[in-house]
Amino acid sequence: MAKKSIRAAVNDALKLEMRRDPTVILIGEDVAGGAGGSGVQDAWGGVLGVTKGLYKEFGPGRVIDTPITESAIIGVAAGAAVSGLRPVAELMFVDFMGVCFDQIFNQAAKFRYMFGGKARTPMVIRSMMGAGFRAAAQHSQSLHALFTHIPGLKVVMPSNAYDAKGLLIQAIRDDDPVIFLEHKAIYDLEDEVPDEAYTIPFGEANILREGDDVTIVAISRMVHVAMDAAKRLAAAGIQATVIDPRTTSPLDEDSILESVEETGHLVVVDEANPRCSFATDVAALVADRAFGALKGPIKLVTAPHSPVPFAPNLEDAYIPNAAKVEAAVRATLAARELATA
Amino acid sequence: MAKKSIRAAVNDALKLEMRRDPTVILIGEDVAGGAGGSGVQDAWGGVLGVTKGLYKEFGPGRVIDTPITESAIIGVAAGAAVSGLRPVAELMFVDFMGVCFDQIFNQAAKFRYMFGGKARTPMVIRSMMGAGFRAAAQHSQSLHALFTHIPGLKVVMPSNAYDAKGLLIQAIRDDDPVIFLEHKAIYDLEDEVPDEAYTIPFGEANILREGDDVTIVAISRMVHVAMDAAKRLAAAGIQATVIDPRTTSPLDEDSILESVEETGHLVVVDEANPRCSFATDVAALVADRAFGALKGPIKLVTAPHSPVPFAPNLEDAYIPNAAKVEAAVRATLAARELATA
Amino acid sequence: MIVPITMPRWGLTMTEGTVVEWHVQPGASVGAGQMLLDIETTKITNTLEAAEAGVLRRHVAEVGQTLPCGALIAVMAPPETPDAEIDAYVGSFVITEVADAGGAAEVEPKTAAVGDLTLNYLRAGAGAAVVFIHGFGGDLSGWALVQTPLASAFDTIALDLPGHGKSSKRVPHADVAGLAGELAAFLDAIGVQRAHLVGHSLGGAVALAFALAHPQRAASLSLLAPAGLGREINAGYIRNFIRAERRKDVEANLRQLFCNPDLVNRALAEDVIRYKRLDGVRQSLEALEGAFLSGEQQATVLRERLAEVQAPVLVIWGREDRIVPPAQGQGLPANVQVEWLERSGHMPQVEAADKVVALLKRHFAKAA
Amino acid sequence: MIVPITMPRWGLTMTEGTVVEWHVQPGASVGAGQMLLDIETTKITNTLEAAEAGVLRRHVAEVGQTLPCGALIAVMAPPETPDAEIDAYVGSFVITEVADAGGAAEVEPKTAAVGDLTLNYLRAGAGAAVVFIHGFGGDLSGWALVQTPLASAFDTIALDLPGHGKSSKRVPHADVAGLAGELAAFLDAIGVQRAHLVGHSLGGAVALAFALAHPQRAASLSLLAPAGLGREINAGYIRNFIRAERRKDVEANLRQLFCNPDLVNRALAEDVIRYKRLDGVRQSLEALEGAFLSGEQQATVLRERLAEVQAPVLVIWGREDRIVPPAQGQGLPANVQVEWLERSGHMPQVEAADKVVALLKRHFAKAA
Repeated sequence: MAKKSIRAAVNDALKLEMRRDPTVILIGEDVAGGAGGSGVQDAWGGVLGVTKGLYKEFGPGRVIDTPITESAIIGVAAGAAVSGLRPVAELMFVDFMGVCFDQIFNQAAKFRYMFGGKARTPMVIRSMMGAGFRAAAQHSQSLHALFTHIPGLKVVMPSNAYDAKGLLIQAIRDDDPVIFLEHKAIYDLEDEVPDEAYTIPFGEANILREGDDVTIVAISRMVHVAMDAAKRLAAAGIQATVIDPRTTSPLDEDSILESVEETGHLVVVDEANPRCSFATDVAALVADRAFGALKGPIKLVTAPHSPVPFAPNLEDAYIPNAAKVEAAVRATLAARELATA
Repeated sequence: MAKKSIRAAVNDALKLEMRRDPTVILIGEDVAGGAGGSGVQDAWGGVLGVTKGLYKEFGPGRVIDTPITESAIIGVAAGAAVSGLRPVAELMFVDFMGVCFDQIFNQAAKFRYMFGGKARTPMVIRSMMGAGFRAAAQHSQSLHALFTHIPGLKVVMPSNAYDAKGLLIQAIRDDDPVIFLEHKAIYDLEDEVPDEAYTIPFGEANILREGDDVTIVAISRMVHVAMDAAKRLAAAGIQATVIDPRTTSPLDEDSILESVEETGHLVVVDEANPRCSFATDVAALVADRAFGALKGPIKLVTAPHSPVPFAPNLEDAYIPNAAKVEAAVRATLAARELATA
Repeated sequence: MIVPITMPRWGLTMTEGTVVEWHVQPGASVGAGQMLLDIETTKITNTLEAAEAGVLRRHVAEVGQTLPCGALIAVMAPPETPDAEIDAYVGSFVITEVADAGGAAEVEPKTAAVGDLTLNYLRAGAGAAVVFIHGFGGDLSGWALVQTPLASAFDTIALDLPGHGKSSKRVPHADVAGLAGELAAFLDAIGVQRAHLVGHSLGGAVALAFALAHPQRAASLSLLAPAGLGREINAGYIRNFIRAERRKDVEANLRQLFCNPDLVNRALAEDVIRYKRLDGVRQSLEALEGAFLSGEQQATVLRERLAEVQAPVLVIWGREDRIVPPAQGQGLPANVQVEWLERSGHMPQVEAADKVVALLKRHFAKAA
Repeated sequence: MIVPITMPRWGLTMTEGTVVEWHVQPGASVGAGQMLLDIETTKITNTLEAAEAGVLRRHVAEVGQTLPCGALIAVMAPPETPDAEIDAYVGSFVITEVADAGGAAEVEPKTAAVGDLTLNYLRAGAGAAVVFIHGFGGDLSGWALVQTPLASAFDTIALDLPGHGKSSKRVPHADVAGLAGELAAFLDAIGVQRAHLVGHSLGGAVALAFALAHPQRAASLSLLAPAGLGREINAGYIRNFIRAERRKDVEANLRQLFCNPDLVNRALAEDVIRYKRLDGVRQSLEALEGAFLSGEQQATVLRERLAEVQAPVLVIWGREDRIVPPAQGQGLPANVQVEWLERSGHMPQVEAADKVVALLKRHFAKAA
């Protein structure tokens, strides 16, 4: 078993599934790149080289490079999916989903329901998300809340290479539209990744560490921020449980609720804007169904309600960091100390 | 002062502002209808006749009827807004925003921020929302959570005719993009509405009734459901405060927090799907900042996580009703009784 | 003691109301200010609040019933009062407030063109003319409890000053003299030459200025908690009235008007808020503020000229007035009759309407 | 009493580890199973948990330090133990576990083509051949604590059975006889004619079947908590192993394997979960389940044929085995030597590795 980056793990998953199942095809801008050819056919292989090499192995019939037309990409993918293929569409930056959101939420997400269960739409939309890349307000967003809000979509946000591979294979085999969001700032993070194909079921959280004092729920890149905070806190004798739900829809509610039942405190870390967000979603879940166990306020650590700044120093201040998570944990724990004092 | 329907109040607001300010223009599909002419120019005046008569008074230069092309409507409106006009765009059904969401959230919402405060985007996007009209999954959605999530947008959801007029005039005069959502099932609700122009500030909740036992927060059509529930509960000696935030962004956090500080119980009623929703947003607010006052779980009464059904009986079961709100109130109050027993 | 709850009269044009919903069930204790029931009139559905604390013993009117103003709709009494006693009370109850007010049931407000302003007014009854001039931020509806009974014997006229009520929301002449000039033009426009003038607060100063400017047109002068008789005033009330936006702040400010702050209900506050939201109101109120206040004091004091007034002058002042100090009613010239009202604040026409009506009738009779 | 915490050996190829992070500070009380520190090896970063409760008194290894397996990294002792005593203990500590294991540091797993399957195996040391056959759901790494010391004197070979570890995730012949046939083909493929066979659980039944089928190839037979000696078995463990998906369920199931359930840490459970997610594993395990179980019992019982085995037979059984009943180790034929282990469950090669090593050495010597 070798260490692989998230980028390599995603590539690996695509390659293995394309080998295993001839109905799996790729559609996207620049996905044919990195084939070692010359000229326009040898661009990167996706903006950050994730699909590099696939065109060479699977050819133009299965790796479909498109013009800049996200609405066509998603429309084609949705049509291919209901016609028996398993398309994996790449939507370069999730910020661009605004031009093809109709195809996603009004068409693909609703086919199964509107056709009385008789239509299957096995498509995956891969896209890059997140800030930290100095890419300004229109190329840095974290829009998972929008997809999570819409019934009929599954939303996957891997935080590490092992999960990325297993979740993407699961996504490709899933019969519903899956939004697969790769955080552009952690593509190089490495992990032990089996060479074989494997699947990680949706709706099953990864519990990275267990502690009795507070439950920290975090997704995507924020998992690492949460772990950093947990380490700082451990040095001060505060033991945190860190939960990575891996998929925001479906959500592993039980793992979160069971943990808060034990710790009595919840902090949610989410890189997205705060309003109607995944952070509020988890908070509301717990404020209803684990209310009796809560010993302090539920604290959310999110971006502010503003676009992602372009200025590097502002962008750094915008993204949640370990110090903010640590402060949030201490704030909710303070409520308990006050109550005991 | 006469009673006016929400439909008439919206028409009144448009008319008064167009008379007052020559930079106010309308753009949308079928908005020129209802002029009393013949043929294609005399369609309804919007699907439900809201803009009826405006074409006759203000002419084709200010009431711009467009083909079926939502992306052009919103693109034109955004461009007009940054060029000095105050466009009011009509997006027939909010379900259609999927084809023009880029113009809304990636362009209009971000102009002011990205141009360092030097650009103003005074545009209003009016749209119909909500279920109950037997219009199936693609014409019945409540998508306010998506807009509320995006910084740079203001989101307005009037529940009655008085508010509709004052909020729409405020929206037209506002220098930022405003999403103005009219619930199609309550257009005929009447209210005392002054003939003069008036404005209702954004971020100021309407407190419809005050009671000590529970706080019910509801928006748009759900305000009436909440009031029905409050009346049932009052008959059983349970006094509810009912709060209509009127705008979900900005949100009148203080009114909600102050009420929960007094009642200790919160129920949120929202017709939208439950995940990452306005309901969870309010719950998270309270679970953080009024935690110390909470005496029972925060209960959310929402649609299920599924598309809006077409079958009338299923659609009726889908929409939150007073019985469900009453049950939610009793559920959170039961926690207190358990604690006292 | 048995306390009747009767159908209220919410303004001159109201003759009856329909019970929409009971908020309190028989046997329940209610606090002062608690919502008792919702009543629908031809104009609006409103909530009747309890004037005082006690136990609600009986619903006399059921939901859906329409009853005339003054009719018994519920009974409050201590728990120990026997049911039989309540039965007897209900059986023998007689409406004491007569719903008829000079054909007021048909009365609707009218408008008069005054220069380029449109002024709204409500005119009812026949006889000698009586003109009511409200104060800062008020409107003609504030006189309802006084105008209604007087309309049976007088030609009563209550107007909305410029910038107020349903009149034009512009105040071209915002000082006291300017407003008195608008009043004269208004009376010209509706063909009233001479009238008994009843002014409240700022309206009192306007009435006084009018009487000084047009001695022959004032049959009598009645000043309720009037401005213009001294420098001191609660300037904070005026500034808060203009600038408070949240209902709780508006309510807190309005409570200063009354000796019994429970009289400020949500409907009153909501009315004030809705008024303030109208286009032009903010500018109108600020214009009035600018002309009326000089720093924290009144800009116009006419006290020294009170003796010049030839018509009989009545001043009515609540001892608990927290807006204009009642002390300004002391030491007035001999031609002024001063009446003090106990347990009344700045709004005697609301808090002590019956007494004000009686005082006005006696005063008008003296002037006749 | 002073309890040393030493650098663990997590498998044959581990020789040293680096302290990544301390989770517990000196002076803190720790519970059994609590996370003490994270250690990074060439392969993986893992967490060392406390084997028993106590007070952590001293960090001997600081973060970033790399130490050989067996080196002292921390000291636990009661609060009353003087610091001087701990100083002395640290100063005189000697590594007792020798890190060398027949050049194991360089050993990497290899694969052998067996029919159309690829079987993974780890081979270390030189001498007489010893073959380790794991049980249902296990893999070669389960033998690490036994294979490592034996590799200094034997040609040790641990394989992953079909469907397990890193071998092909297909099990064409899922019954005991079929697996014994795959074992024979595997030994042919790697050129081993005759070996000491060490089988655990299902692997014990496979070893026994192999020895019966190929008497000349079995130098000796060592069966640890073997299947195949009776009908009874904890079928629920097998079914849960296949179907439990959440880590807490997997952990609860795995705890049945050990006398000391604290040996089941998150890393072990995570390894099992990751294994089960691999393509083909579910089907492989279900095939094995189908062939191995008949209702709630074992399908294949070779007890009656044990006496036929010509090589020396050793049976090792933990008295606390909750998977295969230790009672099945009683009343065996005279050619079988049975050793009982106290405070050991179904995994003596982990829970009592030292004793198992000693027993195996003695047994191999006897067979030689």
